[in-house]
Amino acid sequence: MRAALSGEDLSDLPVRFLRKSSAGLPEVTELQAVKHYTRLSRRNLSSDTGLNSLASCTFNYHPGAALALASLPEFLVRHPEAPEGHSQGFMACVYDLQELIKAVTGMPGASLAPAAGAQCEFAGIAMIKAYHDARNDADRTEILIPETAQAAAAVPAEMCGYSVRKLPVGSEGSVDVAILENFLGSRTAGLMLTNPSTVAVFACNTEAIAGLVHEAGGLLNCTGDNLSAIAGKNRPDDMGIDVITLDLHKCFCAPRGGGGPGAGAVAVSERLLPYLPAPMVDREGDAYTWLDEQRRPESVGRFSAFAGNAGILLRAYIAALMLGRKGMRRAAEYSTMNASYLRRQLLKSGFDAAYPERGVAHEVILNLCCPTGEGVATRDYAKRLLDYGVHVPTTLLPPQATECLLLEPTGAESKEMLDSFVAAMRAIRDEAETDPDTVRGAPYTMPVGRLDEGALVDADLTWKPTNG
Amino acid sequence: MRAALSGEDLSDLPVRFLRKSSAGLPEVTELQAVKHYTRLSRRNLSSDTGLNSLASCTFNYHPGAALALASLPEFLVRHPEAPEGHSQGFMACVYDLQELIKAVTGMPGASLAPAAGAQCEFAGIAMIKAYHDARNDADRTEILIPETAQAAAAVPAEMCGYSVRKLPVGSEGSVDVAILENFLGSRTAGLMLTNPSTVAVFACNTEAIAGLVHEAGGLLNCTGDNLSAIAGKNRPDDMGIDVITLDLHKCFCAPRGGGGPGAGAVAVSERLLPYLPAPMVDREGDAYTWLDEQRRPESVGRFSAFAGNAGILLRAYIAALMLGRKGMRRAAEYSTMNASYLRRQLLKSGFDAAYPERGVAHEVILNLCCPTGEGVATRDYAKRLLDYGVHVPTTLLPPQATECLLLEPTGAESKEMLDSFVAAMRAIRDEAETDPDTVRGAPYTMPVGRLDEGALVDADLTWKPTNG
Amino acid sequence: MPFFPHTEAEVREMLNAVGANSINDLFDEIPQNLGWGGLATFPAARSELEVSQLMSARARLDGAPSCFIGAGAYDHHIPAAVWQIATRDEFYSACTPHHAEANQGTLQLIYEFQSMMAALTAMDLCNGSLHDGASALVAAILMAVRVNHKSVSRRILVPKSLHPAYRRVADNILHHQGIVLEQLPYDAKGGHTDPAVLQGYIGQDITALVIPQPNFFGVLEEADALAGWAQANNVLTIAVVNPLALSVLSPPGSWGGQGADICCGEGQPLGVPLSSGGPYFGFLGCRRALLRQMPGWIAGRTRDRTGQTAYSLIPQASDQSPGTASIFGSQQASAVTAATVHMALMGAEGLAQTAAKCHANTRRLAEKLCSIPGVALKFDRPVFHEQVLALPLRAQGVLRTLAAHNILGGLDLSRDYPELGNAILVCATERRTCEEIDSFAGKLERAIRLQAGAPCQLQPNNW
Amino acid sequence: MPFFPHTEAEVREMLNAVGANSINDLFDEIPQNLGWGGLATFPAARSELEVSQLMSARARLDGAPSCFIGAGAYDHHIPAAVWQIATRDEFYSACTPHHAEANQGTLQLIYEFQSMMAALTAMDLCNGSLHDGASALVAAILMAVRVNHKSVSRRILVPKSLHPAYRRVADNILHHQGIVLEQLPYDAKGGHTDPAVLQGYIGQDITALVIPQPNFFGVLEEADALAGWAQANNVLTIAVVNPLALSVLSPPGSWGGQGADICCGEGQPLGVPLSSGGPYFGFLGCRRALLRQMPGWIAGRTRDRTGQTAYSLIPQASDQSPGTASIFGSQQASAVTAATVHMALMGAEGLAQTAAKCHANTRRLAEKLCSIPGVALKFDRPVFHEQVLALPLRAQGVLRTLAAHNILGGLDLSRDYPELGNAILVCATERRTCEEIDSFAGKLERAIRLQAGAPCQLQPNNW
Ligand SMILES: Cc1ncc(COP(=O)(O)O)c(C=O)c1O
Ligand SMILES: Cc1ncc(COP(=O)(O)O)c(C=O)c1O
Repeated sequence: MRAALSGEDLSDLPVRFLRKSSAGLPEVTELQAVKHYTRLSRRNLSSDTGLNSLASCTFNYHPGAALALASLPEFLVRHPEAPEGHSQGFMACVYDLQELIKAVTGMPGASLAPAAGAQCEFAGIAMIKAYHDARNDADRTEILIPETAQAAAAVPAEMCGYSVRKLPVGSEGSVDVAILENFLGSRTAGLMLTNPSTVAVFACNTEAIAGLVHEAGGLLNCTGDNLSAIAGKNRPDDMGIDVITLDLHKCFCAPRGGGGPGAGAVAVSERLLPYLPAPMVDREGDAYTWLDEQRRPESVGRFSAFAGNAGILLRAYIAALMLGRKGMRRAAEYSTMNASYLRRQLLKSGFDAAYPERGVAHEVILNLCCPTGEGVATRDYAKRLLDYGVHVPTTLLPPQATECLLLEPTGAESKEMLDSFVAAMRAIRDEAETDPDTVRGAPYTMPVGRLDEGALVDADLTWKPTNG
Repeated sequence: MRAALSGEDLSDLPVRFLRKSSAGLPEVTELQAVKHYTRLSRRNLSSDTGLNSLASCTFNYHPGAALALASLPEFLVRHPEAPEGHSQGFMACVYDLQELIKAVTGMPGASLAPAAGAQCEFAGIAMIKAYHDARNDADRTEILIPETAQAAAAVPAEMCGYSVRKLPVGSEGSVDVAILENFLGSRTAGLMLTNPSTVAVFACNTEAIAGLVHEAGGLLNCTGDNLSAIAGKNRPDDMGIDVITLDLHKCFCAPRGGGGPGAGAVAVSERLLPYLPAPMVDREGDAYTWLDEQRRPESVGRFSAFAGNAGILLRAYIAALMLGRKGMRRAAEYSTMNASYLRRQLLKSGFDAAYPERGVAHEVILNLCCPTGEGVATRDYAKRLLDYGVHVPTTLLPPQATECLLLEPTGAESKEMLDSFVAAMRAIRDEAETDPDTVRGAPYTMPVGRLDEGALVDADLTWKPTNG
Repeated sequence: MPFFPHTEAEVREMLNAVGANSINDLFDEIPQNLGWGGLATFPAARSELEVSQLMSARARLDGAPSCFIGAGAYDHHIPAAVWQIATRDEFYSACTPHHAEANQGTLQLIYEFQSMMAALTAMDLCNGSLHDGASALVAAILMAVRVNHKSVSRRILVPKSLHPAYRRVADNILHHQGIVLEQLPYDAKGGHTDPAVLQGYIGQDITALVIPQPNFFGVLEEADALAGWAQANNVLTIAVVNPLALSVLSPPGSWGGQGADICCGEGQPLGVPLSSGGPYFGFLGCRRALLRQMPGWIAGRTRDRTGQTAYSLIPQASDQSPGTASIFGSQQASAVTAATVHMALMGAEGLAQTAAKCHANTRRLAEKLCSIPGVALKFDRPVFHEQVLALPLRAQGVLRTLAAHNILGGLDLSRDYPELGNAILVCATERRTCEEIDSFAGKLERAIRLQAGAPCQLQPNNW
Repeated sequence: MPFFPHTEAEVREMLNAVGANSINDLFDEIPQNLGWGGLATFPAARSELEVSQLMSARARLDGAPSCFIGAGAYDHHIPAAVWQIATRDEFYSACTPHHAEANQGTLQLIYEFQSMMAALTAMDLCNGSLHDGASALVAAILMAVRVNHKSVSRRILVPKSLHPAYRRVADNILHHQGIVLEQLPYDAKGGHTDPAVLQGYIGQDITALVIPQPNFFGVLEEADALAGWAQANNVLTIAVVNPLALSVLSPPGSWGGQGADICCGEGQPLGVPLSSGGPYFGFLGCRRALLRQMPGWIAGRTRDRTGQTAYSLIPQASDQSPGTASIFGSQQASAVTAATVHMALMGAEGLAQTAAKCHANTRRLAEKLCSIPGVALKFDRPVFHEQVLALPLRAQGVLRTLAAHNILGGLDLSRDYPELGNAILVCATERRTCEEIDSFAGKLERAIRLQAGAPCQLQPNNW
């Protein structure tokens, strides 16, 4: 090892600290590596190339400018510990984005410190806890969560030491005030709401809910992942919400990136302001300063070593500026219109959608519990849809509706694309009736065929390089 | 039209100068455009993705750094008419590259003004003409060109008003001194040589040729497109050459770009120095200055409005620095070794290569005039090779050898890749014998099948936009 | 060695196979006396990091001044998506499309380019195979010489208001072939080519008339009148146009009734960065009747043997004729890729908005500058997004002062047009902000005041 | 409206289809009193050009100072090809790989990442699903709590020499669950965690011991001895490592005989730009026996129904347990893509060369700085590419002076380690040139001389 290194650069280090043999990574030319990974990339069918995605999240189109401008050399080389004097440009963007979050939510304070949705939700509960703790209201040990929420929604509450109580929902998928009243009490620390809900329904009675929760001494936490469905139509603040968490990678156009990185924002009501996670950016006159734990001693603190997914915040800020007021409103309007239209066309074609009597938010739950073809499951529809050029998640959400597709067309999708999706669904239903094996064997046009699920247990997880 | 424009920005222009109706381009969102062109790109099988290319030119691998660094914002926004005070960085690169060209060729002067090969060759002849003109040697009206040269080689001579005389070549594809002597005389303005020749043979007798040409009062122009085959092994200057033209996009790793842009360099002997094309860069002390037509009144002038393909010059410079002395030599060594090995393996497999008794330069001419399969032509081999993952040109070069493949593996190709090419050739020959229709109908794995050549005459050349 | 994949064992194996002992054996046909050390003065390899450091330092040297120079190369905004696509490996590393089957992406893109350019220029066909605008003009003139069978003179009328570098390039290349470029004067007051000057050529054998629109001064030529004269006199019309300007200006295909015969120009304003002057691309268009004589790549929509739509290059009659773009290596394909994506992203409306914005910006600039004592418009006719201004002092000194303030305040015209006196050519594209324009005006005012004032203060009273 | 494709006619048609008169009808479930004007203070849209101008100006404000800060985020060179590939649309816009069949590229890449990280860390498995190094430590501790069935205490020994932000993050998240982080002191002379301090814990119920290598001070811990102690005392070992350093340092998989049980760290040094602190990615590795408890994505090489090789995510037991990375949205996949390409391009040798270059650069820097009177190494033990220096003056003022010269001269340790006095943590990666190092030394010397000297000159003689 040491001999290979020019100039014995490590000669001051005792041998016991050094590696005994080389790590055995591939040793290839740039051309070979570039060829290999370019080929791999082509075995992905991304939203811009092979497939249209009707996935379960409102990711708008990620504009090329957001990538280009967040990658300006000065932004890329800015060290997270750079002094404020060398950070005013970056900090101005974070500050402005905090202000935009406040403008969208109407809340009086916002922090962009959480790295993404999961940290936001943790931060939300942690702030609720901090609030009760500060008031020495220690008996509040319970967080209420509607049963329509994702399974993972309970995690942050549990991580904050709360016990989780599931709240049954009314017939239309919304929280029922009458039921809620029976669950509230002196042990209630808070209620977690998703609005529009994960079953794509707007909680019309949020104000009433907020009133009841507050009356019982609890706080209302709202997951605003789906905020882009109502942006400009409604301000969470007006509904009496105490914490709202946003996935910026959804409503602010971050790239999907094969699953991330995302970025998060939490916005809070007056009473939770002191607890917002650190760091935040403040403005004093013309200068931006960091609000860190030292300056905000009541803060629930930081959740990442530095300042969250800073580069994604820049992208979100850029996209938000380009969208502007009208664009933000359009994103809500057109995603809602697209979802309404899609549901309408599916119903017209004889498919079954959840809560057909309710208005549609930004997404559609397509119920496939009783598919017509013999032994054709929702999963088979989803796989067959790949052959028709559409990428949909299957039955991951919501947990209790196992045979359904959650469709979330963003405002960026055209009518043409929605029509062709409906046509594909009809065609697959026909296939399922006449030739179910075709559907059950799909896909056929992808780089590989349907995975052998039985083989997964034997999968190997690393190669051992021959030269290692 | 005018109404559509915000703020009546064009209101000062009389209507007769304005367009009557909009130009009728597509009007789409960024997402739609990006989707469309990303999809189109995937219908190309580039060297880094779908296909290995054994094309007729020594393009080395284009390093990612060359793109990134030539695209530094300051380089991208530098106006070609920026004053020298705002151009020292760019000019330093051009100057250094001129010096590198001199180092590779050994010639005392070089200009990077020509935009690519064709302009280089024109510049070469124009300089020869300028030289004779300056000496009032007006009777020299003839340029000699070996018959093995590309058809297009005559074009620059004709464009300079010369008549072109074809020089028969010896049995080994090289200029034969005995024949040459009979063609030289008081009408000889110059001889155009390609060395290594387009039939991939090194002209061992270049020195002797130069002597004869000079004796007759003519000058020797050498096309050095294939210079990378001998870089470090031989300096054109030592052979008595007066002009050597280089395609920088070949030996200096410019990207292929689907056919360009390229970049050119001409290097000359002492006697042609005054005539080098403009602009060039000079260094005075620490400062770089432009050598334009005003400062070089004998120059053959400029061939592009500004300074040639400047951005490609930067890429070439970057690649040259990264290659370095050893890398330049390696490029020659390994491309020659690859070509020798490839020819050897093809001969061993029973294929026929041109001039088998001669040493191989950087390329191999694979003779397929008597293919074994019935009615299977070279073109069919080339098309079938696409299915085997190889992109080769067909019979374009050299003109007299119509049933041949010109193979030019760069030094960047691995032995593995050459072996698999030979294996593919053998497989196709087997197919040609047992199932010629398969070969004649190829390719089968490309985005479209074999083109219908009969249909070409009816091809339409533009769409008419419906909103136009 | 990041470039070469060969292991030592492979090198040995390959040399064995060809019967060589060493790599040098492969070069044994090169006479020994020619020496083997040709790269002695070539520097040793540097790492990517080292080269990055060098190039970044050099880029910083050039800075990013506030640029008010146009003169044939324009500092337009390019949507980020344009080069993100054009540098996708599938385009950026694509082979020359020898095989249509394996290059459908590039070929369809060229077809789309032709279609969009035809729409912009209103010509029947327009391709993008030339190195730059000047090369395109050369190709256009050669094409005119080939196709104007009514003319044997090879005389081309070229307005002096055409870009001087274009005139120089055309002359450098064409004079050997006996092609004569005859200069048409420009009107001293209007800066345009007065159609009346053509009266003198009636009845003469003229091969073609070149019409720049806008011309080098930014001034709009009376294109209809000039083209009309040519059409009436068996003279071919060659339009030299700015493609961005065509989003708002009358296109050559409709000039003078019949339209121009040939059109050409610089493609740079369509999504290609300034980049010190290249790589750009020249475009060339013509009427249907001349189509067989168009040099360069032309892609067509055709079909494969199964009848599926496919794109292909169309073999051209002109492929091997002198002066046409060679099919080899010298295409500016990457730039054409960018231009195609650029046009698709912008749409006709986006281009027209940009054009209008540049025009308004330049007008604002000219107004500001002309409010400075001694500065005035040189020409009184309509311009498009570029203006010649008269200064009260030598342009060179003024521009140098501005450059010291990081402002490139226009092009000094004294070299190419000494008769214009202290004149500069300025342009403010849509990228120039109001602050930049104000700062330019402020600095110019000061420069003129100080420099003009200086000699006065030294004047002795007793003179 | 560059974002939305709908024509007015389509909007009408779609609204008709759903039986709405206007778009507002679609929102009629939102109570009227909640108002419709929530975006009143949201600014109007700006064009791409305008946003470019704003962002470029802001980027310029931050400049590109000469950075000698490390402290968990390192300014390494990233080969240009890395992000050229990672931003290819197929990776950059790829969906969450719900369907393995349509996401083979991402999945194979994750498999390769796991393989290369396993090679670097010598752990059986290592994935990259956490937000950053601090999150990875949190996940590692939670995993240790889950898997150490011999311990019920939830006590974790954490050296004070671990990155202070990591300690803070871990505490912020874990204290609610009764997990106690007990601080181990560092040796005042060596800056390391003396294995002797562990003697006091023998026989106690300790869940895990965290071992940073190198530690926050750059000092190398006696990892073998620390891990050996843990292995002998039923304590799980959690290694916190710098992956670039592992190209030359002994990997956690071989510490103390059995190797560490869990390893985690910050992936940023592997091709991820500093970018103000994120997005980075945290990695997490473990021994085979603990594999079922690893949170986050794990890709496996398996087969499709026809027997062809295919890649897939492997469902994990831990997927829904508290504190594990959610499968949704929160992956740092792009950064992992870049890291994978980075490792493949660099190879083990390239990484080791970079590591050695950084180390040598930092040594050179430390030598230069320590030749300034009053500046000295704070710790006497071996370090890797990072050093704590004692200054003769308050660090804050010195660093401010340096920053005014565009030099970020290290991290002031007085907030997190007041006991160290005027100490700074410096690092010179391979990107810092000799000139930068010399300039740092020169400026520091001057700053100390002037600031230290100033009061002297004012001293009255008669004191
Ligand atoms: C409400 C909701 N639905 C669905 C998803 C999953 O989105 P996708 O599968 O498109 O990554 C998320 C992700 O964060 C979410 O928050
Ligand atoms: C000698 C020679 N051969 C072949 C070619 C064609 O190269 P390709 O077909 O790879 O673009 C050229 C191009 O300039 C050339 O100069």
